[in-house]
Amino acid sequence: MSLELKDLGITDGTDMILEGITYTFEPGRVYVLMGRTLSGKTSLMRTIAGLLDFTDGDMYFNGEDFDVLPTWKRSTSMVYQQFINYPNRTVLGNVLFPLLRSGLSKAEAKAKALEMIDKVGLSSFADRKPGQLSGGQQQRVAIARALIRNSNILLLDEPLMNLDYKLREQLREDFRELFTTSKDSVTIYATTEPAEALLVGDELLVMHEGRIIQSGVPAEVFENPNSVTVAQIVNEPPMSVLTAEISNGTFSIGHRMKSQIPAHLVGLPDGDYQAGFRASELTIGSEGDMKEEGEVDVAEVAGSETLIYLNTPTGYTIVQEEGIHQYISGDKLGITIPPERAFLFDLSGNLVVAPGN
Amino acid sequence: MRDRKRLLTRLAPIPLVVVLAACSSGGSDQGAEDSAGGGSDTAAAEGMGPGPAVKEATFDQNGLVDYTQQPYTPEAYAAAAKVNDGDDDCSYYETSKKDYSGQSITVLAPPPPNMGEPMAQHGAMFKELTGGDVIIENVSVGELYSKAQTAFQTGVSPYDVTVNFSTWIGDFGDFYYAIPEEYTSGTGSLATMLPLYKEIYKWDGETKLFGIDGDRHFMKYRTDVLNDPAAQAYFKEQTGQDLKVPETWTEYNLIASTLNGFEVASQPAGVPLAGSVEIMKRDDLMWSAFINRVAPYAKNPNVTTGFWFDENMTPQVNNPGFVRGLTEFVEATNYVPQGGQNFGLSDEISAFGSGQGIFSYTWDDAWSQANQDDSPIRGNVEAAPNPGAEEVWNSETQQWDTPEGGVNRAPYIAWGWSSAIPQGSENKQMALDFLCFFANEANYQVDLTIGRTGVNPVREESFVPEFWVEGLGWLPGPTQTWIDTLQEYNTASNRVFDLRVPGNGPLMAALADGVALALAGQKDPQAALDEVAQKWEQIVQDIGEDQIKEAYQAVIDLENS
Amino acid sequence: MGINFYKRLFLLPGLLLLIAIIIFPLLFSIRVSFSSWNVSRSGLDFVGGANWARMWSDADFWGAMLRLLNFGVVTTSIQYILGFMLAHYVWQGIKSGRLFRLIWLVPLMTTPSIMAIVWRSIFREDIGAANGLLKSVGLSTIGWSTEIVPAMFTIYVAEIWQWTPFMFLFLLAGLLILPKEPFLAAEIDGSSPTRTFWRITLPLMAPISIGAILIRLIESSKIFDSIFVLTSAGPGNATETPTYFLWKRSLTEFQIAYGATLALTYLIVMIIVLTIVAKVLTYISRPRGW
Amino acid sequence: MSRIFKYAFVIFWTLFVLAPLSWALVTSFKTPAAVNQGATFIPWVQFDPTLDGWKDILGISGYANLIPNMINSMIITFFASLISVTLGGLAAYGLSRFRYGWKYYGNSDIIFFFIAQRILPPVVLAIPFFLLLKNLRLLDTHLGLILVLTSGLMPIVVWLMVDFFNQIPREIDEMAMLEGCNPLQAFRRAILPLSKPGIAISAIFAVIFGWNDLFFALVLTFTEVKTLPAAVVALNGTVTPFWTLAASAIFSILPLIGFVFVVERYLAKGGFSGAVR
Repeated sequence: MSLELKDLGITDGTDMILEGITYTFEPGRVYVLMGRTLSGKTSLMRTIAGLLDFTDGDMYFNGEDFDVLPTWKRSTSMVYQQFINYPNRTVLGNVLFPLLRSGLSKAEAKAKALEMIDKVGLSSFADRKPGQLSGGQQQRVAIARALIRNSNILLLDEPLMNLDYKLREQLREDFRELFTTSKDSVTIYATTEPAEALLVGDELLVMHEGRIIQSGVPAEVFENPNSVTVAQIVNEPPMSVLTAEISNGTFSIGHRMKSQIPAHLVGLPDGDYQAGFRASELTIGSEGDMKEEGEVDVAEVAGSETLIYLNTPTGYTIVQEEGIHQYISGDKLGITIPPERAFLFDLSGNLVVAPGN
Repeated sequence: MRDRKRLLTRLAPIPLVVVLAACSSGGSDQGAEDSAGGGSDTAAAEGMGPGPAVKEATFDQNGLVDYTQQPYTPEAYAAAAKVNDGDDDCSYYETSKKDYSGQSITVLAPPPPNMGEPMAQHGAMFKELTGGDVIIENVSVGELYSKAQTAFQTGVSPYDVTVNFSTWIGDFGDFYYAIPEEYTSGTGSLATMLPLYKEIYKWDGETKLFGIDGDRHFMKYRTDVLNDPAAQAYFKEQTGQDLKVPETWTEYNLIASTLNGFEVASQPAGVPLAGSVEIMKRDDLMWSAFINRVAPYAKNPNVTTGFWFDENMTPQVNNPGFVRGLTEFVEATNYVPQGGQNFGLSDEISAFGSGQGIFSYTWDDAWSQANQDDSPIRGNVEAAPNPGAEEVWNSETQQWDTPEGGVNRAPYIAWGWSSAIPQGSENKQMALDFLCFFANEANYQVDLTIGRTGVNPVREESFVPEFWVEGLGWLPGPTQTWIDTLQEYNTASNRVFDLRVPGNGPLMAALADGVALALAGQKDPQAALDEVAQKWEQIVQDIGEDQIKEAYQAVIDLENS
Repeated sequence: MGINFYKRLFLLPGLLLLIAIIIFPLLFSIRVSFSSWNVSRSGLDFVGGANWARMWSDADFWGAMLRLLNFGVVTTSIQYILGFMLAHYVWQGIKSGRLFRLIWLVPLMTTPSIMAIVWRSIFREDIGAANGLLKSVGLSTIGWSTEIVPAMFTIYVAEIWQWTPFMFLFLLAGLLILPKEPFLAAEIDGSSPTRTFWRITLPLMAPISIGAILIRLIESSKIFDSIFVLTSAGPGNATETPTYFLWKRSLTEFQIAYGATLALTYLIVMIIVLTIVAKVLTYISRPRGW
Repeated sequence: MSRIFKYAFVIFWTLFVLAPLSWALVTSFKTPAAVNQGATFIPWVQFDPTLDGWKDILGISGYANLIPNMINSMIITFFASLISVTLGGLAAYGLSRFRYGWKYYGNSDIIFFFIAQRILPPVVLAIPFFLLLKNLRLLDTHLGLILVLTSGLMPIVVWLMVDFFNQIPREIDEMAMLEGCNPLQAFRRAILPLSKPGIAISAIFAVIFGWNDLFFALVLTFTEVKTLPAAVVALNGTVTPFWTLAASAIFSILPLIGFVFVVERYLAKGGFSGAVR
């Protein structure tokens, strides 16, 4: 029951929307698509769902040409980032809708729907219309509708995107459990959140400009992004990428800060590189060998952390600081760069060495 | 660039369709294929229908015709006098011997009361007598022409009888079936029709119209105003002349302008008195009113080459006679009732009928309205021939002539209601029998007495006052003036007729357009009429000069008769 | 049966039925415009572009076309503004809204040609209601149909009375399906009603407004009944519009060929004008950073 | 302040709307003489009301009976509107959701093609339609008039409904298709229930425009299927009977008021909230 894409591509005039997608999705696993907005995640999902025609390549499901099947015969379910439900039907009516063509008797269908509503925690809202529910509840309805049919393919397009932080955390937890009910399905989950990818994904596919640029086990990809682009995508906030140089046994950043070559970089040839640092690994304060003075551009609080965006002489730098702090634009701050945590990329952006755990 | 593309794509279907149209043009002559036309000789034998079966008469010979007992009796007929059935071929008695059961004819007619009412009344009675159905399609007066013409032009013949204006004969003559001679002679119901009208109802030498009405335009004037001592004194004071029935349009204008707004005691309450009530609304028969205004200036008894065109088919509409008439017509806008510059025929009738004016000068309708029982000016209106002119243009010598006797009279024998049987009718015999019944002696008499039927005197026996005074209860004095007027028209020698040629519609529309521009002050009369003349030349060219010239010769013959 | 089948299933029945009905009249009009069919000559001969040449130099026709600038544009604009106001009021909610809504739709339900006669009975200067009212309050009367400005005014009144409800309903339809969220957001921001109207309602209504304006431009350019009955294109030819002109040429004078030529010209001109108008309106109402 | 203006305007407009109708109503109870003797407004006080105008059109006085014409109008309007709203609605949905076209000729051009059918005034289409129906032997039949009217009504429906469908989130029909509905079922089960306001307004327009079509009815029918407006206009003779026509004007809107009253309840606010946030 695998879904096989071979060199799939979509061209619209001169625009490449998808290009050279070759991948095989196996049932029972959750595939996470990561990529920036417009990287092709949604297009790929819509193509799989039959809502978008592809122009190149092939798509097979279970060995058979999938392209000949119209959307409504593909047994595909989809959850959108907007909360799409039938506004004129009740929660129960919404969840029943996909069962109407399943051949189940009315009573059976209703029992099944109520069970699913219970599972997404909406049993007391079965008679309400979507307009009377909160955003999170609406999305639960949408998820219930997607799950109830036991489709061969389950597509979730950033389902948590428009929810607030708390709900997101909560639903995220629920997902693992909910997805286990669909063992026979190929589940594809698009997100921009690394945390989500790590939590729900069995496989991670990183997309950029219509291509899959890296795939693998999420933790693996996270630790070893094969390029600056991937590193930027899978880290939230993105990595700070600074110019680096190895010469004569010294490792320098921005041609200014110098330190000894850290252990994981020993043995590399001299030359210019790029060094990437996760925001969580940069710290505020001036300690150690590599320190930098920067001017705060923006600072924002996310949960129990503070994100600080700084302009430094070396480049734009993002620092994540534990706790809640208040900075205003223009504040001067010292930051400390830990050279032993540098992801080293060559000048064309390919990974040379990752720091490892 | 993109915009231009958009525009082109939107227009794209058009060239495509042009190509398709060009391809299809080869053999397709959709409209003309079965449109009738020309040779009435062959058509005469066709489409007569099965004709009547013979049955026992159900109506007594010379029996009493009681309109209140007929199957359809609107109010007007309920009040009508009972008359004896006549001796003509289509009397109630004769008609009741015809059995048309199972057959039907369709009549195109204007709505009641004008023509529509007698059609309905006599149609219902015809059915009772013969068993044949007379189905009437009423359309508004404004639609009559296009409704009939659409059918004729496209070769469809839904009608067995069409009621129409006799002036349309130029356009319709060829589409009509020729009425057999037996109806216009001997004991036929049209036998006593005045010769003048017999001629009008002919086209190309054949009687094409079943004449049920005879019309002319004549002047109606308010005696209560003209005889009012205060008005007379005021008029004398203002003009130095005596107030009398106007002989010329100049006098008419002088009286109308001087007494415009004058208050006379007999004036209906709350109704202001204007000088003259005229038809001035552009597309509402105004051209017909206008003809009266120019006739005496432009119809010269010494000119035999035509009123509308000269022998070279040069339009005469912009000659000084016409311009003079138009100039005075334009002056008249100053003393018509409020809004009178936009009066159509309907407005003219109701406005004069309700006492809004001293004068009016077109059809009989306003006269009938003024003589109705509920008219506020009943008894205060008399009739006279339309005014004449103290000089008349001579298109041959290109100068003004002074007429003998000082006044040139040129009565306008205006078109009126008539009916005809289209060539395409499949049941001409029944149509003939119905029209003949419609116009039989009894019906004609009664219809005449009901003003709103639109049936006006056209037969010799109608021109005696007793008929009206006794039949209708009209007042003897005014009735006499009216009869005198009609008699004068019947015998006059210098008369103007409608331009009964193909293209009468466009020609008169062009005339009305020009006159309207002058009335509105957008052009001076000369310029407006010059433009009309130009358009006329174009129209004559489009329709075919020879065709028009040939038809026009018949009009000239009438004018000179 | 794939998506293409359904795609066609939606559009084609309507489109093909429409084409089937109009293809003949269109082909016929084009063909006949190259003939000399007139009142005395029915049939399809071929006279080349004679009618087209004549149309080109027909000053009366082009004069009538120019008058549309007046009748089409002015009446449509007024109807749009009034219709929008009424629709906006109903949408915001007024007391007895349903009753008003129903009453306001009544003019649309009247038959224009019959209503024109009622208007004539109102604006007839001697026995009409308008002058009657003026007189009863001691004002001087007005030459409703005999002076150019009042004559145009009466036509405007008749047209606005009849067709503003169309705008009202069309725009109300648009307002009713607007998303709620931008308005909630504006409310939260504390935006004033006027500001909300100009910055949210109006821009959101742009597509519907353009649709409504275009269709009303099309319809009001066909203005006929009120002119026919009220002024008969007068005074002079001051209120003669293309439809009136076409009607006279085609159906009273039966210049079938020339009438068809004028009609096609009118069609082409209108397509061009409407396309440009649509472009301009879209440009004016394009989303802008405020 | 704006509240005062608002209600002032609402009241002004309502009076403006009602004024000619009241005048028509008053006129319909006048005699010809009462009409011709100047403007009067108050029955019993200024003139003696009579029912003649109404008797004239209801077949009581034998002058005219508009009831059969009204039935004709109902039949024709019903079917022409039904076809227009059904096929027009489907076409509009298609145009809102799919891409059609050939080369540069795209959706917006097709939509424009629809509405372009309304550009030509009926006066110039009369003769061609007459010939068309003649060749189809449909002159003076209900079907003929229904077809011709449909060609004029469908464009309005398409024009209105495309905008309307564009406002319904596409995701709803996509979702229905994902859940096993083919596009037609998706339209019927998911979109149609949401479209009631749009359908109601289209139906109102179609019915009103169909009901009030005069010109085609005038030209394309003779005696069998005279519609109400054609029959009313045909009452206008040499002398315009203002009283009868005023009565007809009122009479002919009565069925429409009933129809609009019933249908108008579907015009509820806030169509799709809860569909998409």
